[in-house]
Amino acid sequence: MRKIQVTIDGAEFTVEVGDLSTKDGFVTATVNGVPTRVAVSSLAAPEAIQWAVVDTRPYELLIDHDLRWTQSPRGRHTLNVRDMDAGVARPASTDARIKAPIPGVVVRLLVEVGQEVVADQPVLVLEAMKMENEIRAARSGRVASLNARPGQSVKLHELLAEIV
Amino acid sequence: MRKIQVTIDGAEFTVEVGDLSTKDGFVTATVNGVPTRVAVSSLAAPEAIQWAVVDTRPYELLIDHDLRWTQSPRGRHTLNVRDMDAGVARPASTDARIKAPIPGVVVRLLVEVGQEVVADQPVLVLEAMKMENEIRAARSGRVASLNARPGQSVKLHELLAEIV
Amino acid sequence: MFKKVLVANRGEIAVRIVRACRDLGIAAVAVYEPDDIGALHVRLANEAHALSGPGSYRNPDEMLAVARRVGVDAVHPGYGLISEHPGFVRACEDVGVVVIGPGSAVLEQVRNKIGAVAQTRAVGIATTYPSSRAFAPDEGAAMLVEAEAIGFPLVVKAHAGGHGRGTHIVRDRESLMPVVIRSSGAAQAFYGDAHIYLEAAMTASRYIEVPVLGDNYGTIIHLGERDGSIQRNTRKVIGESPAPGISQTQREQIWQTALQIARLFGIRGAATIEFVVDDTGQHYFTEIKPRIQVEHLATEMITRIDLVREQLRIAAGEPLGYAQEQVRLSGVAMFCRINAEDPWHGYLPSPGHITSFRIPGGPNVRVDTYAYSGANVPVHYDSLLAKLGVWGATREECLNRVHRALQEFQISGVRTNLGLLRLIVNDPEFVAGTYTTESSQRPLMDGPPPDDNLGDLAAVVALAFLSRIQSANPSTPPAFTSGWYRDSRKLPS
Amino acid sequence: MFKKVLVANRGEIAVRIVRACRDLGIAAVAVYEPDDIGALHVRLANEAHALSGPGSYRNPDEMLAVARRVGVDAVHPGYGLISEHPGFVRACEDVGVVVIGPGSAVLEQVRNKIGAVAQTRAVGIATTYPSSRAFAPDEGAAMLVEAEAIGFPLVVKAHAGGHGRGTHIVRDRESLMPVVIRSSGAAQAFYGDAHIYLEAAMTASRYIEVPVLGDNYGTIIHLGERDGSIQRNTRKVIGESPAPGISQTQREQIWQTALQIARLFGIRGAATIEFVVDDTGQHYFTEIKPRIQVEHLATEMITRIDLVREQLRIAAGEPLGYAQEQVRLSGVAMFCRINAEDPWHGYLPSPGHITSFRIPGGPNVRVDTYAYSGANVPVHYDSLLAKLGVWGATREECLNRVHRALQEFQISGVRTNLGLLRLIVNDPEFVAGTYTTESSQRPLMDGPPPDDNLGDLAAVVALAFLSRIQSANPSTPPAFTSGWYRDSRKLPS
Repeated sequence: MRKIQVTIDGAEFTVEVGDLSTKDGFVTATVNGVPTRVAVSSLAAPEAIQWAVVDTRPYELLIDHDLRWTQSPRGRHTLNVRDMDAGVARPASTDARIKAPIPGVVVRLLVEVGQEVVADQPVLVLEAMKMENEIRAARSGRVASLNARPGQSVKLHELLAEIV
Repeated sequence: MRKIQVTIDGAEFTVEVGDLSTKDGFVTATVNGVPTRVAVSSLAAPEAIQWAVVDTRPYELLIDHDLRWTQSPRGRHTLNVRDMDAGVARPASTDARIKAPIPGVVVRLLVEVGQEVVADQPVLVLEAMKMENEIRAARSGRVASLNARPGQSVKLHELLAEIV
Repeated sequence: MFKKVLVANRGEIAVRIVRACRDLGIAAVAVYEPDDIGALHVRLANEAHALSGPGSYRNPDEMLAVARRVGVDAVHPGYGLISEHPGFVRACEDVGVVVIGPGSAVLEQVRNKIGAVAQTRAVGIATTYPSSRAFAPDEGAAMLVEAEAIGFPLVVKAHAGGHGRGTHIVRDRESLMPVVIRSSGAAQAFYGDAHIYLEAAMTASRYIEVPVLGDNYGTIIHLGERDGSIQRNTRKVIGESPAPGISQTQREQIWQTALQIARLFGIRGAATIEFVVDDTGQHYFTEIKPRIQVEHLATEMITRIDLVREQLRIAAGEPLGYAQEQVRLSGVAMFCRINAEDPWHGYLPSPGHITSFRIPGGPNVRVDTYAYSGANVPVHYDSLLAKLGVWGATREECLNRVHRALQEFQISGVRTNLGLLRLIVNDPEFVAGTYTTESSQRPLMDGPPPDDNLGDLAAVVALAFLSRIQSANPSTPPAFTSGWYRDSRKLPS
Repeated sequence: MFKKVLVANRGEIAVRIVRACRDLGIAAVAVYEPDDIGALHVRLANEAHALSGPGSYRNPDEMLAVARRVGVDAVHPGYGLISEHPGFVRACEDVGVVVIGPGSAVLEQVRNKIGAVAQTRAVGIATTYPSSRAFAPDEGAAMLVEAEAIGFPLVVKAHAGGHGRGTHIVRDRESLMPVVIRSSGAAQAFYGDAHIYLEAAMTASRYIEVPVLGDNYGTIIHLGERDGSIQRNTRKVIGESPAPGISQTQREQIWQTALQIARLFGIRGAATIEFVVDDTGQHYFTEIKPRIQVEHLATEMITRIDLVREQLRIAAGEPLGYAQEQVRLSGVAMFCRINAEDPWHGYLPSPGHITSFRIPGGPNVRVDTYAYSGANVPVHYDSLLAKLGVWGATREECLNRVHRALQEFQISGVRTNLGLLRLIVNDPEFVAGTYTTESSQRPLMDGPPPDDNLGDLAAVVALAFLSRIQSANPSTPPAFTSGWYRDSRKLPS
């Protein structure tokens, strides 16, 4: 029995999950004390189209790799998940590294090494798909390194800067 | 330079293939003495949708795993391929084993062990997808083994019989 | 209007009904056998209930139990499975659940093909000329008497099925019994009923069918006519509306006959009145199909009427709301059945995992399907993967577009009949619209497709050969490496 | 009719044009930058020619060279890229290659927005009231003089773009220059041209646009009107035809004005005449878009006219062949743009590999796209993935269906705006049809979707959490694990 805390759009749920390998494919999950039977497609694949049947209610969902959000056919929800026994949580605490979220060309640097920045401050501008995209700091701190020059092409997930 | 003989619907072609890893992705293939430039998707995956551009002519194709046939958007062609240097050929010479082409239930056996059969003779009837399907011998010979009983469920590619 | 409808089917028709319900704001309730839990009709429904196990889709008792437990207003059984099970319809009627279909009384009338023909002929409508009753295969003496009365040549037909399966011509007295044995065996295998009947042979030139809609207030309209003459492996894989080979006068006469027959049987909802047209242009009633059909796709495209929606509205007691004059038959539509089967290996069905599935798009192209990239084609059910519908302002436009759409349609992972469909729409008789029922007998699959550049294909195949030798992987399943597959036969549904 | 047409574009519009060519029996010639060789428009074409490298789709000289070398009769440039490059059109005309579009003379007239408005006002048609000319950002003194003449409040607009980008209101003399600097910078970034112009402010209530078709023989018809008032991130992501918020009298007046303007400019082929309607219901001409548009999908569905086909026919010198009275505007159609972008992260574009792509089907749903499961969304080009069109006999039917279609549309591997579109069609103002240009300013993305059962989602997410911890794989790319992305801006096309 695992006990997971799931916060969806600010609403908190405690989910107790029983045996994962049942004969009929349905897992028992008790949500805030109410038991439900849940059948799901393979949920391990991040951001594939997933289906689930909860009791008699069918769903299709996209679930973010880092469990930051889930998208149902009706809309989108923000998530926060914590294993109440093991202490593991998703999304993980904010990373100090700023990586290229898409491949592109660095247009402008907006900070210098050593400069103090606050969370949400623009750090550089990346051009991709006919758009100029401002890349911002996810947390406050000091710019420890800047690994990109204007005009430089960067690959997906390439390290652009570090904030310490 | 590899020299391959390809027979399509009875028409023979000698194809000389040059360097496979070119800068621009186009490979030079000389067909019956006429050079063409060929770009293709990854052809290693059998029976996936493949694209090719030969000179300026685009194609989409399904190519059978065993190179017995190819299906273009216009129709279907039978194939026979032979490496003129190495002597490797596809399709490989007819197999002695009869395997289940689809999963299903064996309905009737039409031959007995030890019986002589001719190519194309029905060997058993397999029920699948609401159809009774006659499975026939691919070559003439003697039934060396029969690995299925009426009423038995068989899996895809399960060995049903051997003809020696 | 209904609040909640049980969709008592699976596959593309279940998806089609779920869509029609949602487009009307009705909650759609799906059912699934355990293997089918991830299927599209379940994913798209508002509510989904598990059935007990394999075979449950065909179990009228279990379906009725779900309908009562869930508390639906109505059940839509689609086609096949339990859609024409008189016991199911009657049991639903007894407990006040509406079955979207003709009602048990009409259903029993139209399912008796000999009776329906006799009833129709009695009011002066030309029909085919069947024996007075159906026969079990051991009633040889009685059959001979009827055969002499009908005269030779005659046709032996399965009593339970549609035209096609189990149908054989008999030219003389001596051949009768051997043909009966063959037909009867096929009928038992296809429809689970060995009864056959006899019918006077006629030089059937075309099969023409007229879809009709009738409400509870006496309005009955037709929706043009379709040609269903082209069959392969005894199935209609392609058809069109309007029928290309008949004159406007013939067309209007057939419509009028169809309306007369629909009124005679008191048709409610959607049904199709079927005819054969002989080589002199005369039409003869054969039977009534009282259900939604794959072929209705073409009718929906020339009328822009959503026929599943109309079924739901009529069953809910709404008046049709429009008259014959308000139905606009516009342009030309063709439909194709895309089956998971291999026409080059005796139509062997092809279950499996769909690795890619790219459907055609653009104007006036429609695809109804339960399949998608990554979907499974289960081994237990019918091979119908998808219906393709194409519309054009003229037949030429429609033809060009159906060519294009079939070329764009690409499926891998399972075998399909797309290659055969491409050959049919390239066939000169099909292009000219001069085909008859005889055309389906001609082989299409012998010659190579005319406009492929074989030298180019040789180059591509040589590269495939080299790359597969290099990446040879013994774990790749050696599908179809041996054995030949012929004479697939349909089992009772 | 043409024998061979060069499709001088990529993505969904190239696929759309290839389809229209094939439906007419015209050979379609595709071009591709090296990265795009496996793209759908190449696969579906009859012939394909490589361009020299990245950026070639925008290179008019290279495109003309291909057209001449291949020997095409005509070039269809689609939208964007070189579709409104006057130099390209003139160069093609000089060598006798037909460009499917308005011709260089008309193109230059309509591209000059201030001139087009002045010319229209000169014949007595109400227009917006722009400054007499465009200004470079350093012409402060001249701008002030004009601003005083127009009066405050006024609007600063980019001279090169459509409405939206670079548009800002100025309430007094003092704010003029700061706003001009901002607008001008945006105009430079979006359209590659820093010129701006001034326009009298009006309480624009709706953007209404009228698609028209004109042939070479004096026939000009309209195809109803569309509403284009809903924008997100300064782009029209959804629209409908007919416009829901105007009376039949207004509608007919706007059509008549549009036809008058189309005749004034001598429109050939397909074009759209755009208006703003103020809160008193008066309409004012703003500009002409002389090309095929994504929005035309809705028009095609209410008229059943294939507009790319009509462009080809008209350019080939065929008469339109029908008059205004023969155009039937039937039912209601909505269109959606499906973009590869993340509305929850500042509309950051999302290139990548599409791992699954399941498009909606059923009656009266159409999807035009270059994408499929396994396709790549390249990083170099626009984020438009697909156009969705939905038709219904009534607005209510259309609304239900667009809901259903957006719920069925599932894409994974790249981020899309499907979630945003689902919120828009759930918005009470959209459902009621009472939206105005102001509606787009309201945030939609704050609250949770109303009808999800959060407890169920919690159960599913808990299971996802457990299965991902178990299958934790360090090689999984940690996409989006850090950094925030805001204020994406469109670059000149």
